Amino acid sequence: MDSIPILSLLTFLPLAGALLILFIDKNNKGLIRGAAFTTTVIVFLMSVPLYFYFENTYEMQFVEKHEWIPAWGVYYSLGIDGISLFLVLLTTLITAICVASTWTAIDKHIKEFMISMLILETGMIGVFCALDFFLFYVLWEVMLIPMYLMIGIWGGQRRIYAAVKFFLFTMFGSVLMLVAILWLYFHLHELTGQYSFDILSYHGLKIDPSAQFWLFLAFFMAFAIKVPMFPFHTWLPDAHVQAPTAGSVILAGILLKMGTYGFLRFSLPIFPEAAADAVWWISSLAVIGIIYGALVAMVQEDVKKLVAYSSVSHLGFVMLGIFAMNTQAIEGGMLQMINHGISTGALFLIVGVLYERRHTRLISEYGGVSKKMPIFAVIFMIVTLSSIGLPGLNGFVGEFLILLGVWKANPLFAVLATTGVIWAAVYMLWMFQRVMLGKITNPKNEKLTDLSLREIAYFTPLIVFIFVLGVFPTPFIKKMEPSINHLVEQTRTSVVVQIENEKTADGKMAIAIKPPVDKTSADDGEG
Amino acid sequence: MLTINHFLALSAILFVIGVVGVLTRRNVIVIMMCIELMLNAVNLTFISFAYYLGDMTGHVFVFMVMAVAAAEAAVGLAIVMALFRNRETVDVDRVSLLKH
Amino acid sequence: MASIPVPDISLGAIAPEITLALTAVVALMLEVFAEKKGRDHIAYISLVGVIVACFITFRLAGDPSWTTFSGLYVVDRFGQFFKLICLLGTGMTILVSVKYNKDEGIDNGEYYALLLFATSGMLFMVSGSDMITIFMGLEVMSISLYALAGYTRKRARSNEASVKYFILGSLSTAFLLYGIALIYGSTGSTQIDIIAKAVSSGSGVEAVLDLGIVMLMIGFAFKVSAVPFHMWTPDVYQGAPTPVTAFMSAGPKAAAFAAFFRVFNVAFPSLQADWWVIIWILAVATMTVGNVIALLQNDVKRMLAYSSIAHAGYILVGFVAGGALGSSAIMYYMLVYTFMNIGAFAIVTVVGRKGEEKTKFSDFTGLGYRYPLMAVALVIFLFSLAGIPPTAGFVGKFYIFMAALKHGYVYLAVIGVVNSVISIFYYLRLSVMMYMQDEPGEDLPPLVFAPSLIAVMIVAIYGSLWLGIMPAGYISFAQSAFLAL
Amino acid sequence: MLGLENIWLVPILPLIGAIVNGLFGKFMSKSSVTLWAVGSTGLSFFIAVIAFLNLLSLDARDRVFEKILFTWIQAGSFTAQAGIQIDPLSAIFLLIVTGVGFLIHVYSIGYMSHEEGYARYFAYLNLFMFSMLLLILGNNFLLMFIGWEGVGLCSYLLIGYYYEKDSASNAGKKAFVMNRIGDFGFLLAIMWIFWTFGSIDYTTVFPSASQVLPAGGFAVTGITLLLFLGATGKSAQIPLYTWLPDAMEGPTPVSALIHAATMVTAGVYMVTRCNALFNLAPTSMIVVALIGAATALFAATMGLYQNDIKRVLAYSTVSQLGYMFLACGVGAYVAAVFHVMTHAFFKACLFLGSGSVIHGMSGEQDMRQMGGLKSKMPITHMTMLISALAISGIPIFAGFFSKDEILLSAFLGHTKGNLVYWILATVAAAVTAFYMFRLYYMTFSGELRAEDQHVRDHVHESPNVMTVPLIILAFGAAFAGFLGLPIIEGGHALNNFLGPVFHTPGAPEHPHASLGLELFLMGFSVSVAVLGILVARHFYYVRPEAATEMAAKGGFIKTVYTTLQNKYYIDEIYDVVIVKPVVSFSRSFLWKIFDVKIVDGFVNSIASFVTDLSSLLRKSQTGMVRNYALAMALGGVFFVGLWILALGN
Amino acid sequence: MELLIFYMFAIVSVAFAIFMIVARKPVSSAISLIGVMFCLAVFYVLLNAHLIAALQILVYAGAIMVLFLFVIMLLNLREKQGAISYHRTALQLAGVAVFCALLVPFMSMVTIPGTSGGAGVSADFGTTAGVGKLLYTDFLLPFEIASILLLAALVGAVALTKLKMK
Repeated sequence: MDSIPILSLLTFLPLAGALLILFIDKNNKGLIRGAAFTTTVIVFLMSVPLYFYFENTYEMQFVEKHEWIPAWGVYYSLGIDGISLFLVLLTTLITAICVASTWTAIDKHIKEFMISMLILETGMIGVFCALDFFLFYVLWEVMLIPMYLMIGIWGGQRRIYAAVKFFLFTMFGSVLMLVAILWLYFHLHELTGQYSFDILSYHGLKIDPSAQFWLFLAFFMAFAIKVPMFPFHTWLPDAHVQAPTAGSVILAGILLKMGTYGFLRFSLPIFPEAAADAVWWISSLAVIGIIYGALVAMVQEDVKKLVAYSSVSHLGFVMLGIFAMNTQAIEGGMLQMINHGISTGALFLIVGVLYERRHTRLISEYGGVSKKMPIFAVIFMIVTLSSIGLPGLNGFVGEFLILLGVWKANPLFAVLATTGVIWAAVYMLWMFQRVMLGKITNPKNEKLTDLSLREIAYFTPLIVFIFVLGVFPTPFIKKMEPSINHLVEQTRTSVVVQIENEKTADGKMAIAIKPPVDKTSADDGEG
Repeated sequence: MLTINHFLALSAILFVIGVVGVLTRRNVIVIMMCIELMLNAVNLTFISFAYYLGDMTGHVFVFMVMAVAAAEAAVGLAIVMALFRNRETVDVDRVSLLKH
Repeated sequence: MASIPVPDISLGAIAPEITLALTAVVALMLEVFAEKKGRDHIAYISLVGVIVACFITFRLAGDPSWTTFSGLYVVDRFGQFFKLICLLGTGMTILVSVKYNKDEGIDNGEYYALLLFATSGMLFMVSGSDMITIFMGLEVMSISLYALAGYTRKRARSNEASVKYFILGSLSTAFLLYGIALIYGSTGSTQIDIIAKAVSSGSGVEAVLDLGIVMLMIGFAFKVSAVPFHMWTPDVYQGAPTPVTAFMSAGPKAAAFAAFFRVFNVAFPSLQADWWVIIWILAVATMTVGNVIALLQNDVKRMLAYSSIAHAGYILVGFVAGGALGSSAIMYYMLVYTFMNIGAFAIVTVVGRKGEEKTKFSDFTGLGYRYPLMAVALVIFLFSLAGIPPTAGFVGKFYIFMAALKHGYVYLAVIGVVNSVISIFYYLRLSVMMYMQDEPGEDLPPLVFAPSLIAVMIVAIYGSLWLGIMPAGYISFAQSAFLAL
Repeated sequence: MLGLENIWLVPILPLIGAIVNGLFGKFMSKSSVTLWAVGSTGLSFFIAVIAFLNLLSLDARDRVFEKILFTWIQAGSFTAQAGIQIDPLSAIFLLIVTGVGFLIHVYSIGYMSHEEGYARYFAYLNLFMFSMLLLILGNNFLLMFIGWEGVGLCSYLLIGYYYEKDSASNAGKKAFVMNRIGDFGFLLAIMWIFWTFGSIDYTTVFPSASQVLPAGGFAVTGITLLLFLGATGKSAQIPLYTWLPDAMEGPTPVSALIHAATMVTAGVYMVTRCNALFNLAPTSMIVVALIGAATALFAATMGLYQNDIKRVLAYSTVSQLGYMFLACGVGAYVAAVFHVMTHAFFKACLFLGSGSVIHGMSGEQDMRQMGGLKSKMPITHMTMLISALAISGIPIFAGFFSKDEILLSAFLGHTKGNLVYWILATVAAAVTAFYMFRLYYMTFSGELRAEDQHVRDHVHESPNVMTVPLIILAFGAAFAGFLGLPIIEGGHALNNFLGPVFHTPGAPEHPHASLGLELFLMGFSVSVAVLGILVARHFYYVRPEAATEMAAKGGFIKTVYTTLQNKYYIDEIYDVVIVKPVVSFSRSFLWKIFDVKIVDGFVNSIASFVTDLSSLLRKSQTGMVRNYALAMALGGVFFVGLWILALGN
Repeated sequence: MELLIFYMFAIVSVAFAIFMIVARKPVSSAISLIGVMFCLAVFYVLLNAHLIAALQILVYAGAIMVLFLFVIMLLNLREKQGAISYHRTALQLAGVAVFCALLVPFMSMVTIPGTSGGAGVSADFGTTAGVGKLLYTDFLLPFEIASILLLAALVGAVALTKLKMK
């Protein structure tokens, strides 16, 4: 396995597919779709062995490193650990499903669409694998382009506004991060005498706390916008609503995870003190996001917007978990990322199914759909339940672990966040009721047809994962645990040092995290 | 006692007059003449510096400026001719198709 | 009769300039004998001249640097790199011009001769190590450009462009010259390394020297179109024939930056602590004003003009940063900028059709599907201009901001990146037009892609894309060629 | 082979049934659906009985069996096993659930035979069995929570079974959300328990509770109150009870199984299961007892004037659940479990009986349309009569024993205010007797009042498949009480069996009363019940018009009447005080103002600021060359000035 | 004596210059400019720049200004009818005053150490021989560039004024 550059293959195979499609005649729609689908499926199949060959350590694995811009110390270096492993797998899975879902939904400019999709996949996989800041940043922004095109070309009425807003908004955050990266780059040189963009060499770097604050803020802007955290979420409903189904799925399923991934990969290990100082603020925002997202979702009239706001709520959980900074919460956060990818992805696909049939997303246009689409109703129900965190399905495990960890960090946040469980039930079930239940009142719904085999086929893997992750989450957690423990340790040791320093300095504690004194948390460190 | 400052002050005044002319006149040809005046003022500066420094680079420079001035006058007047043929005017304020 | 000492001359050093001048003369002569039709060969012969000049320049780009013509001319890698950029710009412009000029009826030798003269002026300017060389080079370049801007003389806009360019250009020349005069007066020389010695030893006359430096800066700022000396740019860029605009936005700007950078870093390094503030202000104002005004433009050429102002601002950021990294960043950026900007203008000439009737944003509606490859090319150029990876524009910006941060200009870098976000909006607007708007109803005759245009687009795509994906070689070249002080 | 080792089969079998019917039910014949559904439940019941016998055969102290199947969640120090635990408490519940569940499955064959979603129904029902059994058999809190939410889900699905009816889907949603509010507490309690004990396994938590948590401390009170919040949701106690009456929108067997016999008692199971914790928290005990007693009376009064036969039973269920919590609150856990058991029999029987009536009346649920069914549906009539007597607490019937034990415990209880609870509960007993017999008389005596001729013609007794379960349940309702004969010392079989489970540190002493007091209290409660029955007989049998006359008189009586009929307007109050404000706050402030105007508006205003700036700056580009020159000159002056003034070296 | 000449011609040249920018007719402006140029030639003589003084008359006054006059005549230009705008003149004078106030003080700060009065200039300073020698040795390069410049200007001027566009 080591001899094969598997990560490069995964990253660039979609690009190769895109090039291939470039040479297919644009009227040969079947071939285009087939080529795209085959590519994504091959990529998915190739990514599956990663899971099995992945060893349970926190070390980066499947590492590849080649010189790229030696003058700057830029390397083309890829590798995955327990944190990125699942995001890569999620990406390959969701993309394949997305391609399958666009079979009939996208009927104009198919060639362009598929090329965008494949380029997007390259970007996404690359972002999760990149171990070099430069490479990371390049891919991080590369993804914006196909996503922008997807929203802007194949989107709804206000697609241009949404696409441009999406692009500018996310770009704004990332450029500040760019400045921070460059600052760090020279700071690394000052500290160690070497010029390097290697991400891992920044982990545990002792950066002056006052500088950390600004750097953390810059990274925070990039990631918080991507996540999106509460006050930075405004691009999301627009982008989601206007994007075509596959775009929304990718956006919700994967792109949002890049923000949370960023926090795990960069913000916590590089700026542990600043992160610790920010815990209260970020957790508050996350909690507000959870409740706010849910309440606003509840009153939406557009299904897609509802799901979009629900993402704000769900991602609030992830953020809360990450900033609880203990093993359970971060693992929960990771699981929640995967779960959100699957369930919200599935929800968007569901909305897509409806939209494809009725060309409206207004909840009031529907009602009683169950009668006409029983199989669809079952799938919808399962996904809904997964989304509201029913135990036994995937949503629960993540949410529970997050809340568990948060309780330890700060019970008040845990209590407030747990109300999210209630709100989720309210808005999801209300939506389900208004769309699916009751009598058919709108005659247009009389003609609805149930899912086709193809549609069932692409929902199936998602449903399977909804159950598998709900019932057997441990194998997944085990793979990520070493990395997360390592991360927690990294964060904690520097924070402990800082606390001691502050104690000696002015004799007061300014940190929201407790040092590892009690038995359970000591266990956490060792995993 | 005649000092370099006299010459420099004079050339500064002439330069300023040239600038003001450029800013206030609307006739392209007059504007061009104002620019010539500015170049002349600069020449005076060069020559005075050259004299007081005892260095002839200034003279060479003035020589070149004259060449430049001639070239500019040639091209500039050609442009004015073309403008006049197109627009029947040499009023720069009326040459404002391109804006914002 | 006093014997005249044999001057210190190395014609080899100015071989590229000589080549260009000779080629220009050849072009003029060919014009006399050329047929009414089938006169593309003038363009291609000019191109050959440019390529030969390129080769010579490339061969000259060795270490260490040396001076000739009694210290008026310097051969160093910094200069050679910028010369290559200028030549690249000229070469691409020639290719862009072929078809355009035929449509416009201006496909004559004078045009190419003027291009080549302008280029040779740039090369002198870039390599000048004396104010007088720089000034003369600048004037050769400017005078040719005044003529070129008004080359389609029947067209009112072209005419207006040249009038404006001429008046303001001459004004700026006067300022520049006054600056040189004052510097000369206060240091006793026009040679920049001697000036440097005088300045650093403090023997100069300070007040007048300062005034001279500012005047000089105004002159250069005008040429690189830095705010508030930028106002000619949009009007001239919009009015001039599109290939000329493309030309003006690349080579002359690069040459002006090279001279600007060289003069300030060689002659006044000891005053850097003072003048960086002015450049800083210029950089911030230039980026911001350029980008902000570009937002609401409706004409693509004019938008690109404002964008070029903004890009001058980014380059000024590299200028402020200075040092090896700053200078190599400017070099790399200029190189990339030449590719992407001329590429974009090349497409504007295609879409603009005969007589440049279609350079409005709305004229790009739906092109993404009717001419997919061309649209993709334009999108690449635009994204590159916007600085989005994996294009070369990104690496260029990265380089620039890297230089800024290396020297601690954090705010400048932040302002820069925020500006680049603003800029994305108007670049995106064009892509929105091409891909996201419904196609217009009216039937227009199909666009014509001459082979020369395709060639230039390929070159530009190569530059805008490959320099972003695999920039290592160019970066190490640029870094080895930074201005040795 | 079928020993305790294989106890995991008990929940798994219905799950298999659920999966098979859920996935393939649409394509299978009705009989094979039935076979899978009922067969799996029956088998599960069979294994449960054997397991129970196995458990009985063990020594009283060793009656705890635990089996770990696999590790469900492991994250850092947190571990949640998927493990099965059976002890006397769960064994009792196991039998009730599988037994009653099996009977109701059988009954459903008949009741649901004409329904469209037959397979769907059984899939849900089997899934419910699975969840409920998981709830009971899980060896840790999180597993209980899965079952807990699982049953909530099934309840939701089954209430909304007739999803085309808006009222049904509303009721389902209401049930789910109300339950979720309770679950919120439960979930927090689990976290609190974990970070206190470092584990969520029963076998770790309960034995060490008294050492880890100081009695009456903040932590244990908090944990137990949160747990009880969970219980109020699931078991429909004040203030989260309103979903249960609405839940009657579901098919009647569902009401019998889920909303009477099993799921709603999950709260009781949880509280009794956590007795080790509750015992340490006297404050929580008071809360439990008070809420229980209050609910018992409050719900009973709401049942007084309902006309829907199932709603009466629903309020009665809420009320009876109140009794159970009262028992828990005064520490009489055995009595609580005893009442769960007897209640399972008589309430399931009553529901199924009402189902039979509804079935016979072609779906009519309004008691004002019924009457005189005694002769037309004799078996139903008999079984319902027995159950009504049982619920009213008439001696020898099961309800008498269990309810009496609760009343006695309340009277003697150590908890503060026990007499208040006793009074509340006794009054509730009288009310219960009244409304049950109101139901009985309105349904079975007198003349058939149905207006629809079609209904009148088709009144018929239900098929055997429905009546046999009724008879079995009625048998239980009649005689199950003898398991807990209070008078004969040592004859309280249930007490002996469950004893070890509740002998945890801090458990209250079992109250001892003199035989005389016991007999007096017994007599008192019986006479109160008889009084209730007699009043009901007067108004609804002897003089049926009296009730309507009284109501028609107006004034205070009328007010009381309408208030009761409208259930004290609690739903409306919730709607006005909570639901509507939250929705309109979310819609008109959070979304339309905060999100759109402020958050989004801020971003958009930045954009429009930049474009405004753009159009302003554009104006500077006048096209006038002299202006440009002026700008250059002024720029020059500015920079010269800057250099001289600010930078001058 | 020199000072007197300087002041005399300085006043005259400034007066011509001002008249150039206020004059209503382009021809008057041109004539005024020629006047300024003659005055400058005098200063050049004062400053030992004999070659430049000669060129000033020949090239500037003789060639360039004639070109200007020629174009003015050719185009038969006149400014808008009417008297001199006193408003504009006032503005112009004010502008001149303001800018002079800004600029001229700098010039009084200049001190050339050791060479005040240009005492130490060599014999061929400013002579044709002196300047010519420089031009053909040290400053050969700009001299050559000037040839390109003039050719370029020529070509440019021709290109812009050729009557026909193909």
